[in-house]
Amino acid sequence: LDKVSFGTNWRAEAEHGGFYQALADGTYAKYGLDVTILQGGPQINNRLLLAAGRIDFDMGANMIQAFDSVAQNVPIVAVASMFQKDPFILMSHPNAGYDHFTDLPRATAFVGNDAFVTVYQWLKQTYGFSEDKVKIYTFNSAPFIADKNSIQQGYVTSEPYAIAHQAGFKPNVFLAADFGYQSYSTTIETRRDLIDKNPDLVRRFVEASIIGWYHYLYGDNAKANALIRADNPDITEDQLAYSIAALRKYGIADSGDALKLGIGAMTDARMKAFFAQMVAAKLFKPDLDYKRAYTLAFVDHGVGVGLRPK
Amino acid sequence: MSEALVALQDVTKIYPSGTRALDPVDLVVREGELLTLLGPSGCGKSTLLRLIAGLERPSSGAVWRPGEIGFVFQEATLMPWADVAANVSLPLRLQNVPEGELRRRRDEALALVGLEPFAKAFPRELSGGMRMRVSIARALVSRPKLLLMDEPFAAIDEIGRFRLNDDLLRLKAELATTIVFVTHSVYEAVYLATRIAVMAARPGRIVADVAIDQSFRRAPDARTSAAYLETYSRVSGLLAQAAEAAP
Amino acid sequence: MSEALVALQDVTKIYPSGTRALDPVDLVVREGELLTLLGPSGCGKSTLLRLIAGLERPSSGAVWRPGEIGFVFQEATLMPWADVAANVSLPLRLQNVPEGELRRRRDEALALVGLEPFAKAFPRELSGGMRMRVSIARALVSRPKLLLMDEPFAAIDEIGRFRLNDDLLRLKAELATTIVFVTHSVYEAVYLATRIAVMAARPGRIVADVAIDQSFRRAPDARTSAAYLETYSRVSGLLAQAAEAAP
Amino acid sequence: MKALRRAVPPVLAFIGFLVVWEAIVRAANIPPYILPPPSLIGTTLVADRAILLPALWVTLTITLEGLAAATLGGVLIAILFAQWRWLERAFLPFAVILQVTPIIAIAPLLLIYCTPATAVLLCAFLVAFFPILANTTLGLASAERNLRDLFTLYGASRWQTLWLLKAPAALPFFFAGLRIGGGLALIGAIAAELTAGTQGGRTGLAFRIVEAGYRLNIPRMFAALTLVALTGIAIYAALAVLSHWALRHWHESAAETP
Amino acid sequence: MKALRRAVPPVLAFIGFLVVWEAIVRAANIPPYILPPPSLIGTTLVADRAILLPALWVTLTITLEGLAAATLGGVLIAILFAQWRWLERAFLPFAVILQVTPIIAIAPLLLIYCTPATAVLLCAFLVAFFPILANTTLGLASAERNLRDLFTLYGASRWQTLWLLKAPAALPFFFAGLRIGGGLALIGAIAAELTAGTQGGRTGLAFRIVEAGYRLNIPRMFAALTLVALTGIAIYAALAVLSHWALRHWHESAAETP
Ligand SMILES: Nc1ncnc2c1ncn2[C@@H]1O[C@H](COP(=O)(O)OP(=O)(O)OP(=O)(O)O)[C@@H](O)[C@H]1O
Ligand SMILES: Nc1ncnc2c1ncn2[C@@H]1O[C@H](COP(=O)(O)OP(=O)(O)OP(=O)(O)O)[C@@H](O)[C@H]1O
Ligand SMILES: [Mg+2]
Ligand SMILES: [Mg+2]
Repeated sequence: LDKVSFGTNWRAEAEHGGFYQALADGTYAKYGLDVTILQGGPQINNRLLLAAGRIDFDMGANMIQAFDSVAQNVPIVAVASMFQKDPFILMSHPNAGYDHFTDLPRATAFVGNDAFVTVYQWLKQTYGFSEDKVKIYTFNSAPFIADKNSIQQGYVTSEPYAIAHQAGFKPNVFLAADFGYQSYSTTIETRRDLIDKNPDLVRRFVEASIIGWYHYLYGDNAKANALIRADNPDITEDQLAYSIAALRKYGIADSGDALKLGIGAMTDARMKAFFAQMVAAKLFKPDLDYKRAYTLAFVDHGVGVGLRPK
Repeated sequence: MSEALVALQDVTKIYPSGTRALDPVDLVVREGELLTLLGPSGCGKSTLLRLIAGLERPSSGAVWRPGEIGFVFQEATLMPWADVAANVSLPLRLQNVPEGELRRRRDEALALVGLEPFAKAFPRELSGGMRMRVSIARALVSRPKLLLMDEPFAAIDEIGRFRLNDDLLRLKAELATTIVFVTHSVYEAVYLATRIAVMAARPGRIVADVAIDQSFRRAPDARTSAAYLETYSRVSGLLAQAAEAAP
Repeated sequence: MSEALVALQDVTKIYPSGTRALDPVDLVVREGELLTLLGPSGCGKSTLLRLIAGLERPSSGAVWRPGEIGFVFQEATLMPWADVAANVSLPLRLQNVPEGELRRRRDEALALVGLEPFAKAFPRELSGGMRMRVSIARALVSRPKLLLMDEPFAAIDEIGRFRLNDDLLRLKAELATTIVFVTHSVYEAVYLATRIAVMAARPGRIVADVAIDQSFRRAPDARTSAAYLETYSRVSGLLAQAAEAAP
Repeated sequence: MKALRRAVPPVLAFIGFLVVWEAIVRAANIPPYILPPPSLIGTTLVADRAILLPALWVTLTITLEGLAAATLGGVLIAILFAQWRWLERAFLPFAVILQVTPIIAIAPLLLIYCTPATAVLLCAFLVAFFPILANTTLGLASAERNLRDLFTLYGASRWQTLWLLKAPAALPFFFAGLRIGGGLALIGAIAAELTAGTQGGRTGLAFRIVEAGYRLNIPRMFAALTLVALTGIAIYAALAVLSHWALRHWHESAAETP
Repeated sequence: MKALRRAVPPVLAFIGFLVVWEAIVRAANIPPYILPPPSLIGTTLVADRAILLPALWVTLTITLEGLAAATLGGVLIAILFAQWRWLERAFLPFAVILQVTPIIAIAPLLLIYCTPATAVLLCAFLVAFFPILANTTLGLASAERNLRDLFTLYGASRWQTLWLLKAPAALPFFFAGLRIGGGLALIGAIAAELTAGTQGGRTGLAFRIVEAGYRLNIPRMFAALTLVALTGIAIYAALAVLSHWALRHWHESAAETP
């Protein structure tokens, strides 16, 4: 077995389910891999560990980071994208005059630092959101709940559940991807030298993870959930069930190109479109060689497509 | 007989460490007296003064004292961050004496101890004797009814000491101050006191209490007069007895 | 004539504050001498001792001194966190004297100043005189070649002081120590000294340097002998002159 | 008896504080996900003890290790500074830099070179060590001048002067620094846990707090915060007692019982 | 001249440090996204000055406001504690709680009730005030016993004792606390910015550091860190000079020039 370590970008949760699944059901082992999953956290930067060679793979939140790597000459490459849609959402209070996406720019916006410099820049450019309305979101929704005239960022799989359970109302949920936000999400990233030296290892990790995702979404995911809860005891079964349902409902992982090419799919066309969006949002200079941020060598082979229930 | 200004009744003092510093002491100090305490080192003289001033609570017994008290501690006890002028005027400042009068009385007190040129100096720039003189000036500046002095002149040269002895007697007469005075110099005790209490140690107690006939002071050569030397010998003898009394 | 142990050549001291503490001073102290410094408060006696000890650098001039020096400061200067025993044995500890001998010599020194019962007490539990006696014991415990003492007995009662005077003379003879001694008591100066230097103030300088004939000390009533009193008067006169010399 | 009487004001203040809090929450009808009442926090504390106590243990361990390291480091550096003043002049700026460098910025870098456990310890150390260093340095320089002269006179070596004079004189300052450092070590442990992570299951209170906030389980967040607060007070009290005990013989500030 | 000579060790140490750093990076061929060499940081500092200097200004403003608030608050509370000892016994535990409560946990609550600007200031305040409070409290209790007796004897009022005795005696301790608090205010400003945010623009150094880290623009992150470090040193040096100036007449620790 090859020892491999993989860093996620948050505490263990359903959004990482496929990886835990592959670990739990022995898929990684079957592919000759002995995988260690290192969970991330609110202020943990696992990408830096990847760049420094301390870990072998990490989970990228979106393609913006990957483009940044090119801009900074960091040899990190995205090799697969587990999510076709970025789960990033905006939420508003129901019946408070913010029931339509076009109402949102008027509201006070609780946005975290990460989103502020990425997707919010796109929202600003495309939908006229304003930076002056922004207050910081530190992964605690209380300020949003307390202010009816505010909106807040979130993940479709998490915040709506917490708010419905604790605050007792169902917020309006707007999935940015449904409003034209083209970023891939939950990518697998690795170093260029690993791809060059051991492409087979990369291929095995990517394919095993893809299979893990199919099993997690459509198969028996009890063991994976148990692993997730072992890493992050705060998360409840209920929460996990809600998240998995949301992943399915919104087609976060398995929709669009993935239906044909398999989970993990990435295409040049979509990359190009997203890069154009980001250039328009002034995040990147148009002359950036964004193609160096990814490789299609390990995806789009239809791996696991057969595992999707008919 | 004049009125009692200070009275100690059956006062004892046992420090938390267990030291019996004073065995039952009865003591009355009357207005206008200059009572000198003599006794071996560690017999409780400072403790007695602190009890009179109310800085120490008696372990048993009762103490009566007047309101205004001046105190010259055994150590100079100056504020290191304040210059000489500010140290001396402290009691006046605490009594909210107006600035003009404060200055006047402060300068007077400084002159008395010969420290005018050092008004702006800080304590650490002074010699030991100069520090003690600042402390004396501070005690005198407030013209208290009762003045407690714990070996005030011990660090001062003989000439200066003689002069200060006379200044003190003059001030006492002028201001009608009552004084309790600790000294180790029997000469000084005899020269100044209207009454001398001799103490013995462990436990501290008063073993002799003698009135001093000060008529010799009127002689021009007071400090060498036969009467003075005679009194000196007598008190010395008492002190020697007291020292023997200690275990 | 015995060898010079200390020599000051053209030494002056001007403090950073601008005070001229010493005008050019030339002084030689020979082995076996007991030199007493007398002078008005603030004339530079402590400064002179500190220069001899090397604790202060002269503003000009040169100083020669022996290696081992004991010093009794004008203030007791005890370590507040250490008990009496530890304070007294400090010089021995610094010289890495073995524990057994350290104990023996420490207890000897404590006995000399009459503080055996207080070996375990902390400085703040002591009276002023007791603190000073600790300081004296500390200076004696290391049996230095040169002993500098700055008003060591000022806070000690007359009886104790006389006893310590004699103890000091005995120790000096036993250990062949050389002593420079500051006091404000002319009686004491005359009783102890083989030589007295009288200083005047502002600027500090030596105005008289007299050898003392100590033959009277052999008389049984040394302290009241005519020779003693005669010397006392003579030195007193010099001191009075020195005090006048000050502006 | 006396100790009991001294405990009255803080206990009263505390009860008063809790009562007012409870009353405000009830009167203004503040929902528990914004500000839970103390009663709810209490029941949560009991209900979630299986989750919270192990987390407390993890955080406490890091805190105490961090504090121990900071004490050792701070005192050691202070000693070096006191022995060679040019060292202080040369390296104090670096100490200041270490103090002000945000953990969030250096934790990821530390993780490149150290194991997470070491990185966490380093972070807790970094946060706590400066007050100890600064106060001890000041204390070592505060020995009375006359006593310093005495040591010079008797030919005390550098190290004798350090142990017998400067160190005891520095104690009151050192303990003041330690009391500050104790709280900071706790903060540092929490910040460290968030930035350097306790990867592999070891989850301390910091994660409980963030995660509970994230899941809007605010009562649990407050229960965890309560444990942090109690830990802080316990550390402070322990250090205060230690300090009082060490200084009771001689320092003014220890004249009264704490 | 003397001041110049005293500047030699730190400057030498600094240059040495940078040279070694540069050499290691070059020799080991460490890529700039892991550890940029000082030369690159320098050029980045110059190149990105249009971004970094305004950010520095924002952070500096918060820091100084936080430090001012912490000084005021810490001293005020210390005074209240010194005047009424039961107040200290009753409320010191609350001060400890405020010190150890992680900002990340209370920032959201603050945001509910205050504007972000106030919340940021509160956070910076919270981080910096405790050392000032603790040291000042200790200092106020450290006046010499004999001097305290003197004041009692002359019938000094509470406030006279405070201003004329306790306050001057507390100064050395206060300044030590202030020097610690200065650095903490900077850390606090950074933490506050990250958790409570500055409205709209969000352009403090903290944000720049996190953004640069997040986008792996490590040279810029180090450039921003350099500014933080320099700010910390400048604050410390300013406070050290102030302290020396205030104590030079009488306190042992100020006997030498700083
Ligand atoms: N550290 C200092 N800084 C400035 N001036 C000082 C300092 N120490 C002493 N002086 C000054 O130097 C002069 C001599 O002081 P010194 O202590 O030597 O006097 P002294 O003869 O020992 O007096 P005393 O009998 O009162 O102890 C005094 O005028 C004093 O003000
Ligand atoms: N704070 C204290 N704690 C414990 N014991 C003390 C304290 N102060 C004084 N003593 C003890 O009380 C006794 C009397 O002390 P006091 O200071 O009154 O003596 P004194 O007569 O003034 O002596 P001296 O002439 O040496 O100044 C001494 O044995 C001393 O050790
Ligand atoms: Mg006394
Ligand atoms: Mg002197």
